[in-house]
Amino acid sequence: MPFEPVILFFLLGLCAGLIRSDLKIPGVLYESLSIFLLLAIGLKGGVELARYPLMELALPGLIVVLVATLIPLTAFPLLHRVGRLPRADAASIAAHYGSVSVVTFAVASSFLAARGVSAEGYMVVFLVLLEFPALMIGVAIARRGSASAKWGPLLHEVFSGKSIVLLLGGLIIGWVAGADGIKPLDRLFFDLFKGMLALFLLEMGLVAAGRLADLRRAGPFLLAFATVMPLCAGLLGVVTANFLDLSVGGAVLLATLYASASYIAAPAAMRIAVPEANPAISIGAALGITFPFNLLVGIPAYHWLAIRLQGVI
Amino acid sequence: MPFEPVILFFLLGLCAGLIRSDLKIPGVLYESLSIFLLLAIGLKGGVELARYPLMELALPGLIVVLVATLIPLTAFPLLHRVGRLPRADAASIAAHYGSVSVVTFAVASSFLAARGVSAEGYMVVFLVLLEFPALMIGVAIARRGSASAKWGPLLHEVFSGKSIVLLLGGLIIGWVAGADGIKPLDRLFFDLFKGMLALFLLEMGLVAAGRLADLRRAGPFLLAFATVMPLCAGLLGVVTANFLDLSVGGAVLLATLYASASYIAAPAAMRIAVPEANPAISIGAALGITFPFNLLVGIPAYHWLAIRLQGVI
Amino acid sequence: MPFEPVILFFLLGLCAGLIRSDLKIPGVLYESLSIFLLLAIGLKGGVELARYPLMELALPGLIVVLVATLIPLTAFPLLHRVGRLPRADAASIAAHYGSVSVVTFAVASSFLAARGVSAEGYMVVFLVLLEFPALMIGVAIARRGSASAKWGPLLHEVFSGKSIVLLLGGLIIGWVAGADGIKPLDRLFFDLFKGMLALFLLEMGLVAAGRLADLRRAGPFLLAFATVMPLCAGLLGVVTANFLDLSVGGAVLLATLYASASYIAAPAAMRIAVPEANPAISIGAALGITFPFNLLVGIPAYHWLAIRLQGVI
Amino acid sequence: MTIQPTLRKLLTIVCEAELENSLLREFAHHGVTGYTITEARGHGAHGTRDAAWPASANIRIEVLCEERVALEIVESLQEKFYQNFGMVSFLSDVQVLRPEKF
Amino acid sequence: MTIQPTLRKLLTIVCEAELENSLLREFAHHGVTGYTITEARGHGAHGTRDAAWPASANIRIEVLCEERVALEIVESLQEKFYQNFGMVSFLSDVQVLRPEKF
Amino acid sequence: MTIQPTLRKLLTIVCEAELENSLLREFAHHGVTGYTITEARGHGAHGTRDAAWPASANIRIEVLCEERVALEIVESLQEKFYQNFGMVSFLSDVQVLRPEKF
Ligand SMILES: Nc1ncnc2c1ncn2[C@@H]1O[C@H](COP(=O)(O)O)[C@@H](O)[C@H]1O
Ligand SMILES: Nc1ncnc2c1ncn2[C@@H]1O[C@H](COP(=O)(O)O)[C@@H](O)[C@H]1O
Ligand SMILES: Nc1ncnc2c1ncn2[C@@H]1O[C@H](COP(=O)(O)O)[C@@H](O)[C@H]1O
Ligand code: NA
Ligand code: NA
Ligand code: NA
Repeated sequence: MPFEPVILFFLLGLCAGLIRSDLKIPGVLYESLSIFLLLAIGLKGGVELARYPLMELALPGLIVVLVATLIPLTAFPLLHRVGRLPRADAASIAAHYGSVSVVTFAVASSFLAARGVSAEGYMVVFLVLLEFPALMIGVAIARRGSASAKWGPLLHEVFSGKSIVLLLGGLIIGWVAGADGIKPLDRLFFDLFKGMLALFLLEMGLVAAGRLADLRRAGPFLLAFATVMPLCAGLLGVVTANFLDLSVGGAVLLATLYASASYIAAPAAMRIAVPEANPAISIGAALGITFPFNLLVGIPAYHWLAIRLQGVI
Repeated sequence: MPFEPVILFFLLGLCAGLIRSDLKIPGVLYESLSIFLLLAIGLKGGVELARYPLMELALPGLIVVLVATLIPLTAFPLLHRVGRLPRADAASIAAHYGSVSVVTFAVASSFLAARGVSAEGYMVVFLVLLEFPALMIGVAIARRGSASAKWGPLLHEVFSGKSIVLLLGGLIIGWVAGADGIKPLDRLFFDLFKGMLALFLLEMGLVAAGRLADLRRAGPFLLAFATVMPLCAGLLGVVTANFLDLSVGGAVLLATLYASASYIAAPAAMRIAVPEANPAISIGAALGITFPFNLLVGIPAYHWLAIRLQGVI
Repeated sequence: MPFEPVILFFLLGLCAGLIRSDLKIPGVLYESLSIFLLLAIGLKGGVELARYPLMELALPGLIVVLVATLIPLTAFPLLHRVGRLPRADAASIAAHYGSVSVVTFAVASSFLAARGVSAEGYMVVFLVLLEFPALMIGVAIARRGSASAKWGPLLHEVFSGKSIVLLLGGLIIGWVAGADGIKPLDRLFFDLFKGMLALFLLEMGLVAAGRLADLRRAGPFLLAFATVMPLCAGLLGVVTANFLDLSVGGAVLLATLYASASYIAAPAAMRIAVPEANPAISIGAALGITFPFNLLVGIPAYHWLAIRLQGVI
Repeated sequence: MTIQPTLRKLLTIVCEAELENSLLREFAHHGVTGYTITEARGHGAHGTRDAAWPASANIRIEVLCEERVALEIVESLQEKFYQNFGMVSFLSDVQVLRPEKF
Repeated sequence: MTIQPTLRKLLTIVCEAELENSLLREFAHHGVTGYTITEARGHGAHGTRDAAWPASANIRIEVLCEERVALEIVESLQEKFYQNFGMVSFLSDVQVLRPEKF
Repeated sequence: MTIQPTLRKLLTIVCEAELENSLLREFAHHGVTGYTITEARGHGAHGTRDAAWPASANIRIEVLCEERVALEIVESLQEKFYQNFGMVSFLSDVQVLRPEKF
């Protein structure tokens, strides 16, 4: 198959939502699954990380983050000037696309594993690093000129947010305990990972189905943005990965991080920090279009790109 | 042991309920477990199905469904005329017994697996097919003579119902992805299946305990019906299976499908379509008597019957 | 590592709570995990128990329970006279410390398993036996002199309480089904046990973080009590284990049972039976201090003690 | 004080969870602009409903609306559901800020 | 308009989840015919109760009944529980259709 | 009858779950002594909020307080949140036993 079987669960959820099935995933199950996935990704990354000298990651990490800031900084003027979206909405969407989607990352990892393509274990560190800078940029843009910016609560909101705490916590536990210490937990966190991802995607499909209606109001510009932006960001990711001498697998994962749009951390942070932005638009684009687009088209495309461009730069 | 160990969990739940323990399975856990079980059964069936040419199932499927209609069509006059139950109640109970219990089916599969008896993989297709015709029949009987029948919403209710969506969705995903594609999900959906079934049975025991009180009002006729009906339907299932040249395992599963009474899809559908039927009676009989009866007596009996009657027809 | 990696999850939860992260474990997940853990511990014990002649456990069981009564009977005067706590509070805390913490027991078992130290399989029976006598003693002390004691509801509350029903139910199922009958359930109940324990500890960390504030009001006496009491009780456990000729592993587990303070059964029972006791104090001490103390210091200490004192008595 | 609360009716309905869709259709039919639902359990003439599984779960629905609409809905509920379903409903007076919204 | 709403009292109690059984006994004792429970969390004189685990969960119970019964229950609650438990209760006037039911 | 219920206001707010912390800060600022929260879903001018995931969950908050405080809070909510957030609030009269508590 050109795409991962877990994606079929997303499509099942989407269909169930569209035919207005009475299938409902309890909100608590959604929360439990997202706790599981974030923790498991962190743990896995932490175990891998133990193999690398941490210091050597500092420079690549900085580069990955700096390059990533191009995404919201390009997306904002595009959305605001060309797309004529209000400043707040444009800034909020830019923040969503600048941040990352943990589940898209997980699907890309599965995609690689199924094809036997290995990737640098420390990509999870980049996942953690990329989560928040774009949120800061989005808020800064949205508030430009207004004196009322309160950064303290926002910084706290982001750094103490569920996704950072679980990813980073998992990372540290994995790193401290090491592969041996984690071994008794493998049965839950690693063996069941893909099945849990499938259940989560089923739920995401149901949620996405409910978001499609919002998109009709969004207009064709946003639809174009939500598919072209990831492709460009994915290309940027592959190029950056080549510059950093990452493997093909690493390039696919970095491309996916750049290309994906956050819908766990970003919606929560933007809702409070930029309240005048309409969440239906940003979530509709990120979850209704870009998420399935990356699953079905993006990841295979980044893989194709990564193979083509390998060694070019 | 003559019965499956998982049944002990049902008994534990039943005891806990009867001694009024403060043990409560959260409703959300119930829903999560039922999503898991329905999906897992569908997936397993889908993987098995990939081995058979689909077309060859059309005729047996039709026969299995047609024979199954005898169950509600016999049950209704029995309940209405002999048992003197009001039309709506008799029709609703007939629908419950004509439809199938997914969990009873799962226990029967476990029962066979523990004895090394194999069964045709496509039995899950019959499970899906048998779920709804009886519900239609029940509604048709209940509404006979009344002009107010609105079939549209009912059909939608049934076909977009949670259990059909998950069973059928799982079936299709399993069929499309195949054994290899599903492999990374085995750890969750197949390896944990029996444990999850045990937890679900614990919960069913608690729920059933709460239903026993309703039964006192139901009277001796319903008690007799709830034990004799499954035995007759089970016999019908074994005979039909022989006619279709199914294996002993297949005969046990078909007997279980015929003999079991639905308590997931049927209660929801009947409540809306035949509101004047008292759900305490139908659920009390299906869940309070027939479900444990099948677990403890029925399944071993159908197995015995299937061995005896093998090759007779 | 000197302690079990699962403890890192407790620390993660504690940190998340202290930095006021928005990470929240849904209450339903807490309940589901505790159902799982109690049942799994019971099942494991039941399977082990099948290897021993039950009658031989009667005398050691009696001794273990009788010696254990020393804990609340010593703790009460200490708390009431020396610590100057009101009678109700002193009695309630004594009951908490006389009873046992199932999760601490589970962590101690993990600790032993990771070090390849084996223990008598029937320790779970002692776990069940030790759960409630202290609760009775606590209530008896609290109510001394008052005529209003209603023992019926309390006894029902304790014996039909969730933790007893699940532990005992699991024990019986494991015993009846035996290792072979339980085998298909191993994948859920045994393989995932440690991972589930890790998730539960994450939640306990979050809960404990919220309890630390209560402790400030409690004063230095209670802080000292909550660390010295477990050490003394642990020593008592090791000595009793030696007297009963238990292995080193058995001694560690018995020490842990004596040293740990209940926060599942005891809070619920005390709240109703001794309503005038302030739950913030007893739970704060048991969960805020003694629980982490046992995880980090106690269990390794009891292990050290058990090795030192082996064969001394 | 710049604000002037206006009186509206709060209609609260407690009923079997399975009725949710039927009630939402009912609301739409009466031109209701919003509602709030919480999960509930309880006890009444139809026995104890402990929400342990879908068939025994209740929901509690609140609708802020004009008295006339509230009474119309209640009348319609009484006619369609009171006989066959576990259901209780009651009205109370509440003050709102944006009367045009309800 | 064919319906004639009658006045009844709605008694709402918010308290520690552990009190559920005690309160149900109380209701039975006062001849209450029904109640509705939702899970809740909150804050009050007894600190924050965030429902993260059973010991910190609240419930919110509603009882529709006659004023006399409501007052009797409240009085009894005050006597038995107010001192030692986190508990708040309040009464409001509501209109019901089937006054004989409550 | 030994008890003398006193009138207080019950302020009920239904809003997006993400506002919880902001509202609690608001309450603290107005000197509120307690509140009760239940999880909710619903529908209104901001569309359907079905609580399937955090971004579409509502909460329902109740605050018992004096009329003056309730009006102050409502005014402050209107100013800060009504424009950008899904939010509905209403006031009702309730009787409490311990007026000094609220
Ligand atoms: N007197 C009452 N006070 C509060 N809620 C009630 C009352 N009676 C019934 N209910 C609720 O309404 C549901 C249906 O009531 P019933 O139709 O009487 O079975 C019950 O399950 C309760 O949740
Ligand atoms: N002023 C208030 N308004 C609304 N709910 C309250 C109020 N005070 C207390 N509560 C609720 O009642 C519970 C017990 O209150 P307390 O006894 O004051 O701790 C709290 O956990 C809250 O859920
Ligand atoms: N008329 C209404 N009656 C009851 N609840 C409402 C009403 N309108 C809105 N709500 C609730 O308030 C939330 C926010 O409302 P809105 O700002 O209109 O989207 C909705 O999601 C509903 O839960
Ligand atoms: Na991105
Ligand atoms: Na059947
Ligand atoms: Na102890």
